[in-house]
Amino acid sequence: MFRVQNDPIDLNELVRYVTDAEAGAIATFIGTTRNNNEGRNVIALDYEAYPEMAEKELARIGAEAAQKWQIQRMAIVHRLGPVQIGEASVIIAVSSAHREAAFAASRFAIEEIKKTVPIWKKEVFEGGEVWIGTQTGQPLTQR
Amino acid sequence: MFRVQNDPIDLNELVRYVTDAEAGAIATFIGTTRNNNEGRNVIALDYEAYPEMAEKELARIGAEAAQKWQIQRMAIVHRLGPVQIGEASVIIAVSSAHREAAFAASRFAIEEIKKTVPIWKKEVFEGGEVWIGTQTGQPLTQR
Amino acid sequence: MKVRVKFFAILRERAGTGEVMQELSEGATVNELWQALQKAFPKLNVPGIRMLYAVNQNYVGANDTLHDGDEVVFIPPVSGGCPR
Amino acid sequence: MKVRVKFFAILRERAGTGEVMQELSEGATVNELWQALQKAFPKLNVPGIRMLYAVNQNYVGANDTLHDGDEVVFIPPVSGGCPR
Repeated sequence: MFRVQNDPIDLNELVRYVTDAEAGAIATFIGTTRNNNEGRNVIALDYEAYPEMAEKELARIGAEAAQKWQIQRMAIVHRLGPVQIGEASVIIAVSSAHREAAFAASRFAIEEIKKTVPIWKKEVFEGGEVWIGTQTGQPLTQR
Repeated sequence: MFRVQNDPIDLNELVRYVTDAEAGAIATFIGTTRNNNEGRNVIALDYEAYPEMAEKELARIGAEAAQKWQIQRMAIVHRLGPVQIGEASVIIAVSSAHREAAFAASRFAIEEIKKTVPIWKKEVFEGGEVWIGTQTGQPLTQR
Repeated sequence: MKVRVKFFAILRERAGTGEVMQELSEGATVNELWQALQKAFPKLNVPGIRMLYAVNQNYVGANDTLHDGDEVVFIPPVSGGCPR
Repeated sequence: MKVRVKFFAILRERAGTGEVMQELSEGATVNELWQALQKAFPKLNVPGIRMLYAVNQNYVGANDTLHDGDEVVFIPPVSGGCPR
């Protein structure tokens, strides 16, 4: 299950998906909108994707994780559009027979997502907004 | 939230508990009953605790994690009694501003649980049952 | 030949559109397409930006040649996942 | 003096009871209690078992002295959490 969507992500759906009789461990990672970033009061994060390629890259991460570690099942769902404080922008769930693999694969997945998956986030903060990662000194887009 | 209980563990309850406006990351770990162990076909795991001390030790693990890493909130709930294949015996949830701390603390917690928390598990398998950790050559208790 | 260019995030905002068809001479590279687009959309030039390139949803190099009907996306630094 | 001993898991099964009150002489240690219990419950002796000791829900050493009213638990290898 490798998907981007506008609806809130359902943690239970992912955990059910990776639940497996052969698994002794499930690791999940939930990325959430934090109310502050680099000294700014954050109001929300707004995610945009190149959706077809984003899902393809998420699946590629899953395939690579399955090659590196003995995992049973994996799911990654990323949310698009505005994500309010405390809400989930991404959830990763991995099951494995032994816990080592689930931990390693979920860690690997979030690091990879931040490197190669064509998803961008605009931070909406008190006083402006900025596309994260493209700052060059000053925020590029002021309200 | 550091608790042992006979009822099934509600993942959502733990995640809600650790959700925090200051957190950008939540890591969870779910230990589940696997259908096999060391070549045996497992039917269920049956957990027993010294409950007052188990909860005290779980809280101690939480306090130690909070000293080691910058975490926001932590919850550990361990189930007692029979836990069927695919069901959760323990769930750990940790939130933190930055993901590093949540990953490290959840990993630390499961390793510590296996070392110091007075909870024992009897494996019920096809052909017998055995208290895990006390095997000395042969399973000690045959049905 | 013609390629389809999609813009996302900061590039979409700066181009003022999410998609454009661009006429190119045979054998043009990704980099040549980018030069052409910068003439058509001067605001696309974000100083100091590190960019990746995708053709038909696969990452490619700046000097790869394009073909008629390709879907090309210029990918500014990605930032999905969670806060730092 | 008297101490309360609780048995769990394999020791509960082997003792055939979850709890027992044990009379001890003043200044007796955890280890001396264990010797006394093994006389009362011969099946408690699990060959090769590594044991920890808790008094009033804190881990203690085998040579710590006990006091009247203490709650003592002999802790066989713990195995909570998840499968290996």
